[in-house]
Parts: sequence; structure tokens; C-alpha cells
Amino acid sequence: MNKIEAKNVDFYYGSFHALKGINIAIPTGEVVAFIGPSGCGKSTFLRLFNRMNDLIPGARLEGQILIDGNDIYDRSVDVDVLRRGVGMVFQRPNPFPKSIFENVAYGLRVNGVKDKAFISQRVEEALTSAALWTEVKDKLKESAYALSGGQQQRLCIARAMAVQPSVLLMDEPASALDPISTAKIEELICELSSQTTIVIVTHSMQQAARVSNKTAFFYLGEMVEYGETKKIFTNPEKEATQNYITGRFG
Amino acid sequence: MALQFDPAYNRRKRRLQTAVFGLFRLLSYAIALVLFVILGFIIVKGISVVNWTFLTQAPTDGMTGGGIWPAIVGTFYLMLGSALFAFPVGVVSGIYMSEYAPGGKLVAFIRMMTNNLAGIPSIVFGLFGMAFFVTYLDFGDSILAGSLTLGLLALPIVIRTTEEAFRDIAPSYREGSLALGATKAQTIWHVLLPMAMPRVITGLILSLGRVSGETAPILFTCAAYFLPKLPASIFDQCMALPYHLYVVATSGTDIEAQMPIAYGTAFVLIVIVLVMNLVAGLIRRHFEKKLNTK
Amino acid sequence: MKKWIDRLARRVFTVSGFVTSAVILLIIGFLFSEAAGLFRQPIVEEGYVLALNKSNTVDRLSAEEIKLLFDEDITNWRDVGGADMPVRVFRLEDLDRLYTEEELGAEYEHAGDKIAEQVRADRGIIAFVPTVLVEGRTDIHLVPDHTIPVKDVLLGTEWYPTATPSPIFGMVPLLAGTLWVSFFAILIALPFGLAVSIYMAEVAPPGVSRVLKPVIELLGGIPSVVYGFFGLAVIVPLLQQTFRLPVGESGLAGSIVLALMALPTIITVSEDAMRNCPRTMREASLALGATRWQTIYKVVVPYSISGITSGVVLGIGRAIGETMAVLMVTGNAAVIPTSILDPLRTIPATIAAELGEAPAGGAHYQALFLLGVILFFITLIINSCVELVSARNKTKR
Amino acid sequence: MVKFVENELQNIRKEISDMWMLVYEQLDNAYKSVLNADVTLAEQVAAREKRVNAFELKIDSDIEDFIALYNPVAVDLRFALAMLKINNNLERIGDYADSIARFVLRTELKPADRVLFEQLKLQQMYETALTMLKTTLSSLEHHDIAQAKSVFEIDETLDAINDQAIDVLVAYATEHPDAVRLCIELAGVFRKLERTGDHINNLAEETVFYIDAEVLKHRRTLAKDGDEA
Repeated sequence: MNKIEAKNVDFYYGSFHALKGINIAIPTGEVVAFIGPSGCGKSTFLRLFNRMNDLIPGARLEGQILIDGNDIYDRSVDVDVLRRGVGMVFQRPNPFPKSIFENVAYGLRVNGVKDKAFISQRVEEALTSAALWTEVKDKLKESAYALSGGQQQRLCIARAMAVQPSVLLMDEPASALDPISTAKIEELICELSSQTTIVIVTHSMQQAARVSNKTAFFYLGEMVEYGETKKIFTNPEKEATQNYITGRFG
Repeated sequence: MALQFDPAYNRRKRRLQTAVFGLFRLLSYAIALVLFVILGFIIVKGISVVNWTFLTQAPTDGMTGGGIWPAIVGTFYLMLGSALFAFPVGVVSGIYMSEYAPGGKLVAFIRMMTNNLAGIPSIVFGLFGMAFFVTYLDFGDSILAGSLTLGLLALPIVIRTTEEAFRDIAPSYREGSLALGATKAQTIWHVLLPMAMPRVITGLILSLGRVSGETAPILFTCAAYFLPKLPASIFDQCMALPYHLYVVATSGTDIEAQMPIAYGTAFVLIVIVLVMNLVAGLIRRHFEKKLNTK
Repeated sequence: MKKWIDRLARRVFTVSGFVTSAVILLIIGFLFSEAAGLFRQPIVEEGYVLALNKSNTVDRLSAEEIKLLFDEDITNWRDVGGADMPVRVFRLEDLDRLYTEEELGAEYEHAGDKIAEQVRADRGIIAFVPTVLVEGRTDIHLVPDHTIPVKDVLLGTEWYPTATPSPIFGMVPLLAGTLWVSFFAILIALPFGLAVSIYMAEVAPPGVSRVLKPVIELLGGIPSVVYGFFGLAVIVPLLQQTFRLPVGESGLAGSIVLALMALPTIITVSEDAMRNCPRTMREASLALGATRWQTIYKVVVPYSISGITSGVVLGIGRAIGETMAVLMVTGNAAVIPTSILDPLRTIPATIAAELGEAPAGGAHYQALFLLGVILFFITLIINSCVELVSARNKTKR
Repeated sequence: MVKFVENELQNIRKEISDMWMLVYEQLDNAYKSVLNADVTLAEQVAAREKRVNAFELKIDSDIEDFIALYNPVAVDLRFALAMLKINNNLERIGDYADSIARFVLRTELKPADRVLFEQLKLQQMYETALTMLKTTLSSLEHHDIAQAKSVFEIDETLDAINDQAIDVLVAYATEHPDAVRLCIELAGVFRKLERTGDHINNLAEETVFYIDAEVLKHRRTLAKDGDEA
């Protein structure tokens, strides 16, 4: 069963052809990593899955992107509902200027959940699943900015998980963190993969290798190779992939 | 308990957003409309008054006839005078802030003082000008006193733009020049000043625009209700467009006859301000384009 | 040579670096020295004195009491702490009515005697006469004068700077007028300002923002006297018709004009603040299924709140200090306003309107400088608030 | 330590341990088939050799993946490298067990040969080798360097028995010219057991390298020479 499917996706920023004819199928419950040099389109592609590129003026998509078999760019799709089901974690920790509790409760509140007891329960579950509960349970009312960078990023993951998304998009989630925090995030990714399908964009090939089951290599707007992570990292089919992962690039 | 979302809430929040954004758009257009109403009102009513005689004659018949030539000249003198004072002092002070001042508390203090100076109401400048330039330094009601008062008003604007213009120059230029053995003064003169010049000039023009429209500071330092002759020296009083507009619009014997003159004066004043803004904008745009193509 | 120029340049730069600080110190110094003189001024107009009958025990009169006495609003000495007897007001002009020129003498040399005569004759008399005429007399009771008390100025509710024999400088009506008109100006400007800045920063397509921004800047560039003129020519008649007012010049007219003038400041600063809100912050909210509006009021506005506050406070500062426009449209009645449709008068407008008529060095002149000092401090406090808010903003992240 | 890396390490450790047990069993069974002339057992050993080979490939590829995906450093890197070599050495030992079993299948052993085995101290030789193999595994599992180093001394015994066995075989072949073939085959068996000892030495060296980052390879012999001098 494929969670996400992209069919012949072409994407343009104005006249710039950012993504060229991409086909990919991401199976449910997998962790898929997108790697490639800067500007290769991997982040752009990721942001197509929750229609985040809608906000960019002059952006244009051709082809289809299906989640659970439904075209998410169909006119009848309510983009808020789509995004509720597709969580996202960003490059830098970006907690809202609110308390820790309110950060996690945010997704519930903006989607009309009003039951206080239920919200508290979900907040606890989400923080627990982000391995943060024991660290913050006594200071839920404090500002999220009081947390360390790594904790903030886990808070952002908890925030995304609170609405139980079936897909979690991660855009270089550990690139702004120190190695120990990075390790915690990676561990978290492995644990969350039992709850949701994860697509992660990363600059660090080691990270892709460590956390993902499948890896896609992007170069100049094209998807050069997509396959089992073990295969990509030991015996890639394309020379470009090999050059990139061995650092012999360019 | 399973997570469940209310589809009705979703529809509600969408509708709310449409309504709020619609309202915001309406208010924004309303503000733009207000500007056009003000400008349009003054332009439509004023343009018919303005002709060559209006621009080149002195007022006649107890302000109910004639033109505004002395006021235009007076405003020009005041702008020139304040520029002569504010530009050198302001630019040098701005350079000090960016290039010389030791960091930390001192700069923060000076910057705070500059910001405070910028925030002082113009009428307080007027009071100060009267007490200091007119009375204490005994310049009397004169172009000199008025220019200096207006210059003080323009000072913070000049300082701020100069400081920002210099601060935005990459340190590598300074280091490059210093590494060739140039002194700091040489570096500023030969390298930094030419680079910062366009933005500094933009700031200067904007400050002139502000000066040209100010009334309160010259009320007691320089402005004359009516002068048949043009000022002969910097110790003479002069007329000025904004003050003239104030006088013609609020006091006088024959309101009916004075109104067209008021519209004409307002029109000229607006044109000066618009031109100043336009020129500043053009210089900025030209400069930005040049930077981008580099 | 090169070194020498460099050193000279450094000195020149350093000196001019402190020019703003020096100007502020000068402003403080001159404003204060002029304003402080007010509290050394006698209550009764300088060169004059109040003379009473010997039997009258009243020894101290406040400026307000003097004004009431001379307006004949107080007609019995009982009311000011004296004996129960009717008040008779005597002015120098009365002398000419009662006596012939010969009796007074060509140089008024006998005027002192005649005044004393009158004062001796009536137990309830109060005479306002030049000091030179009655100086040193022991047959009449000269009310010892005292300086203007600080309390009467700062808390006084009446502003009659030209009243004789003793002007009243109660500043409360002016302060109230200033705050009242600024309050309504902000009340009008705030919803507009927030709506427009949010629209420009968050909602409008880039093309629209590109047009709106110079429009707003232009609105800020229009001279205040032009706003005043526009208010006078358009808004005032409009209000007069709409609310059927006897005069259209009112606090509301001032508030509308001030709102227009404060708007560009509020909009530009708040818009900048909102544009500084990181893009990912917005995206994080949208990615959770929030609408753009939810994102704006739940994330962007809280994030930029200190910048928005700065903008609003700067707008208030601009409104409080604005002179010409207010002077032209508010009607300039120095009374404590009860309704926004009443004419009122603000501190800057008072200074602008009255300084021209106040003789330099007199109490009135000094009172106007005191108003300037008050205005200076109000704006100084406002600016410091902005500095504090933005400094806190910087340390926050 | 990051959990998923730890899981991978655990997995490899278990595979090596299984491989080790498998090889040990092979060697043990080969021994028993020689001792008891048990052809069935010998056939089983020969059949299982394929499993040993497949297991070696599996472990090799797992370790390659581990290095490729997790970029191990320090102790993890030494572990991966040591296990890679231990894996190869174990496979070689497996090969020897296989050839010994094939010798049993080729040669019809007679009960009388047992006397010869006694003379050759086959049992002692064999049991020493098996003990070494077991000791080394235990030292790896318990991270016991002393235990690992103890193997090197036991290896001397193997060399001694092997040297002595040649003399015995020469004497036996002179006495029984019809048994020359058997003698040569047996010499091969002893040679293989002696080589097994060397491989076990390697296992011990790799174990010490993994635990302590101490390179004993070749040095050990140098040191011994030094002692003798």
C-alpha cells in the first residue's frame, strides 16, 4: 500500500524548472530520506506533499501527487484538512511564542478541538511520543523559548504529532542541532516510524543512512535514484549517486 | 479517545478568514482612498489657482490677492539654510556612530539620544529655537534662527540614514583599504563615502522634504505673516509656504477671497513634498539596481 | 602629515558624534531655565499690588480667588476667610472716574493718596493698583504677594493666562485635551493601522503591497499644516453637518486628522515587525491545518507584538506632539473636555497659539515653556518605552 | 549510545557468535567422525560446510552495510573490522573441519588406527584446538583480554604435538609401508589442526584489537624472539 505517490511531477518557480518528471511511491509506514546537493529540489518536492509551495507566488505544478490514492491538488481538496493530516517539522526549531503546553495544543485548537481534558491528554501523549514529557512535565506553562535547541525541536515534533498526522514531513530536522540532540532526533524518527509514514530531507547522508528504509537521490531537479537505503549506500546503480555519496561530487 | 475533528468548524474558520481578509482589504483601500482624496482635493482645487503670476508675485490686498513668491523663496532659503547646517553635522555624526564610536553602552546611549531627538515634537524645537537662537544668541526672528531650528529637526534623520548607509558596507572594504596602508580618514573619504553616498543623499532629500513642510519650529523663530520684499540677509525674517498656508487658512479678513490662495499654497507645498519623495525614491531605486547588477 | 589628518579627523568625528546629546541637553537646559521662572513669579501681575482696608484681615489670596473676586463671583469676604462684609472691587480705571485730572496731578503724583483715601473709606474694598503708587504706605493693608505654587499650576483646572490682576495657569485642561484627542486618535487609527499593516504584510498579493507601501509613505510625508488645512476645509464642515454642531471645530475633528497622521507610523513599523516574523513560523502553523487568519492572530501577531507596540506607541507620540493640524481644527477652547464633540485645546496648540502674544520673560511666556517641558517629558517617556520594548525584543531571541 | 546503532551492533555480535558456534560444532564433529570412523557424521560436516560459507557471506554483507550506513568510529569501527576478520578466520577453520571430514569419507579407517591416533596424541591435539576456540569466544563475549592472550601459549602445545606427530608418522610409515597414504593424510590433518591453531591465534589477536586497540599481529612473535635472545 502506497501512502504517497507522485506521478510525472514537474514544478516551476516562475520560469525556473525546479522539478523534472518525478515519479515516486512511498509505502505506508516507511521512513524515506531525500538526499542531494543544495538546490536539487528535494525540499521543494517535500513541500509539495502538504501544499506548502502554494504560498509562493508564481509556483506551478504539473502531474499528480496522491496521498492515500487521492489527488491532493484536486480542486475539492480542503488544504487545511490536508495539512492537518500531513505534519511538518522544519530545519530550525520554530516553537510559537507561547507556553510549551499551548505549542502542542495549537494544532488541536486551530482545528476546533475544545474539550480541555482531551487536549491535556493529547498533549501528554504527543510529548511522550516525542520523548520530551519527563523533561517538561513540570514546566508546561513556561515559554517554549526556555527550552534548549534540541528540546525545542522535539517540542516541534510533538506539536506536529499532536494531531496524529498519517504522514510526517521533516525538512532537515537536525541540521541546526548539536550531535547529541541530533542523535536524539534520529532515535525519535525511528520510534515514530511505527505511528506514521515519515519523509525526511537531509543534507547529511549519514543521517539518511541511519534513519531511513528507502532513499531517493535528487540532482538538478531530477530524481536520479530511489531504492533501499542499504542498496543506495553500498551499491548504487547510478554513477551520480555514487559520486555524491562518496563525496566525489562535481 | 480517538482524535476527531469537526468538519463544521473547518468551514467556519474558512468563512471567518474570508470575512476578515475582506474587511482588511476594504480598510486598506479606504486608507489609500483617503490619500487620493486629500491629494485630489488639493490638486483639483489648487491647480486652477496656480499660474505664473501666482508663483511669481507677492501677496496683495491684505492677503486676498496676488501670489506666493516670497513664501516660495522663504521656504527655499530655509531648506537651504537647514541643509547647510544639518548635512555636514549629521553626516559626520553618522560616520562617527558607524566608524569611530567604541561599541557598547556609549553607542547605545548616543543612539538613544538621537532617537529621542527624533521623537521630540516640532513645537518644542520651536520653543527651544526661540529661547536659544532668537533670544540667547540674539539672532532675532531671522532666517538664520529658523534654519538652525529646522536643521536640528532634520539632524536625527540625517544621522540615522548616514549611520545605516555606512553600517551596511561590508567590513571587507574597510579591511581591504586599511590593509593597503590607508589611514582611517583616507578609507572613509576614498572608499566608504562614495559607496554610502547614494543612500546618504536619499536621506538628505527626505529630511529636506520634512523640513519644507514644518510650521511649528519657524512660528516663533523666523516666519513672517506678510513681507512685501524678499529677505536681504540671513538676519531678516521671511515668509514660508506652510506658515503662509496656516495664516491664510485660519486668520484673515476675507475668508472667501483667501480660500483659493490657500488651495494654491497647499498645492505648491504638496508638489514640493511629492517631488522630494519621488527624487529620493528614484535615487534609491537607481542605486539598488546598480548594486544588484554588480 | 597623513597621520596628523587622521588624528584631526578622529577628533572632529568624535565631537560631532555627541551633537545630538548636546542638543538635547541644550533643549533641556533652556526649556527648564525659562519654565522654572514661572514658579518665581508673583501671583499678581508684576508691578501691581492688591490693597485692602486696614480692618480686613485677609492675608493670602490664591490666583483663583483673586479671579473670582474681580469677576464679582465672590461678593462677600466670608468666602475667602475674612469677615462678613460685601466686596467692592476697585481698579485703577475707577480712579479716573472718581477724581478729576487736577486732583490726581499731571504725573499722577497724588494718585497714591487718593487710592489710600478710597481704601480707607470702604472696609470691603479690594484695590488692584500699581505698586509704585502705594509702596510704603501704612494706612492701608497691602496683601503680601507670594509666588505661584506648583500645585496650582499642575493640578489647576483653569487656564486663563491673560486674566488680570492675576493670570491662572492651571494646566489640567490642556493636558486633558491633549490626552483626550490623542486617545480618540489612537482609537480610530489602531483598527485601521493593524488592519492595513496585516493586510500589507500578510494578505495582499505582492503587487498590491508594492503600490500600498509608497501610498502609506506619502501619507506620512504630507506636511501637518496641509492635514490641518484639509481638516479645516473638509472634515470640520462635514462633522458640523453630521452631528449638527454649533461649530465643527472639535476634538473629533482633531482626532480624525491625528489618526490620519499617526497611521503611517503605526503601519510602517508594525508591517516591518510582522515581516520580520520568520517564514517557518508561519509555515509551521499552516502545516498544522491552521488557516492563514488563525496563523496571523495566533502566531504572527503574538510574535511581532513588541514591534507592533512600538509602532502604536510611536504613533501616540506623534499624535501627542502634533501642533499645526490640531491647532487648526480643534477649536482651541481651554476647558476640560466632557465630550469628544466639544472644542478643546492641546498643549502644543496652546504653545503655538499663545507664544506669539506672550511678552518674553513674563509669567505667561514661562508657563508656555513649562508646557513645552511637560510635552518634552511625555515624548521622552514614550520614546524610552519604545527603546525598552525594542531592546527587550532583541534579547528575546 | 543511540539505540538503533546499538541494535545493529547486537545483531552482528549475535551472528558472529552463531557462526563461531557453528564452526566449533563442525570442528568437533569432524573430530568425532575421525575418532569413531563415523562416516555419517563426516557427511553431515561436509554438508554443513555450505552453511558456513553462506553464513560468512551474510555476515560480510551485514558488516559492510553497517559500515556504509552508520559510519562507525572508534570502538565501533574496531568492532566492525575485527568481526570482519574473525568472520574470515572462522570460515577458514570451517574449511579445515570440512577437509578433515572429507578425509574420513575418503579413507576407510580401521579400529586398529586408533593405536596410531593415541601415539600421535590426536585427541590431545584436537581437544587443545577446541579449547582454544572456546576460550577465545568466551574472551570475546566477556571482553577478557587476559583470557584472549592465554590462547597464544596454548598454541605452543599444538606446534609441539604437530612437530612430534611428523616423527611418529615417519616411523609408522617405515614400519607399515601399506599405510604410507594414511600417514600422509594424517600429516595433512595435523597440519590443518596446527593451522587451525594459527587462525584461532588470529581470532584472539582481533579480539584484543577490538577490546583494547592493541595490535598484536606479528609483534607477538617479535616479542617472543626477543625473550629468547
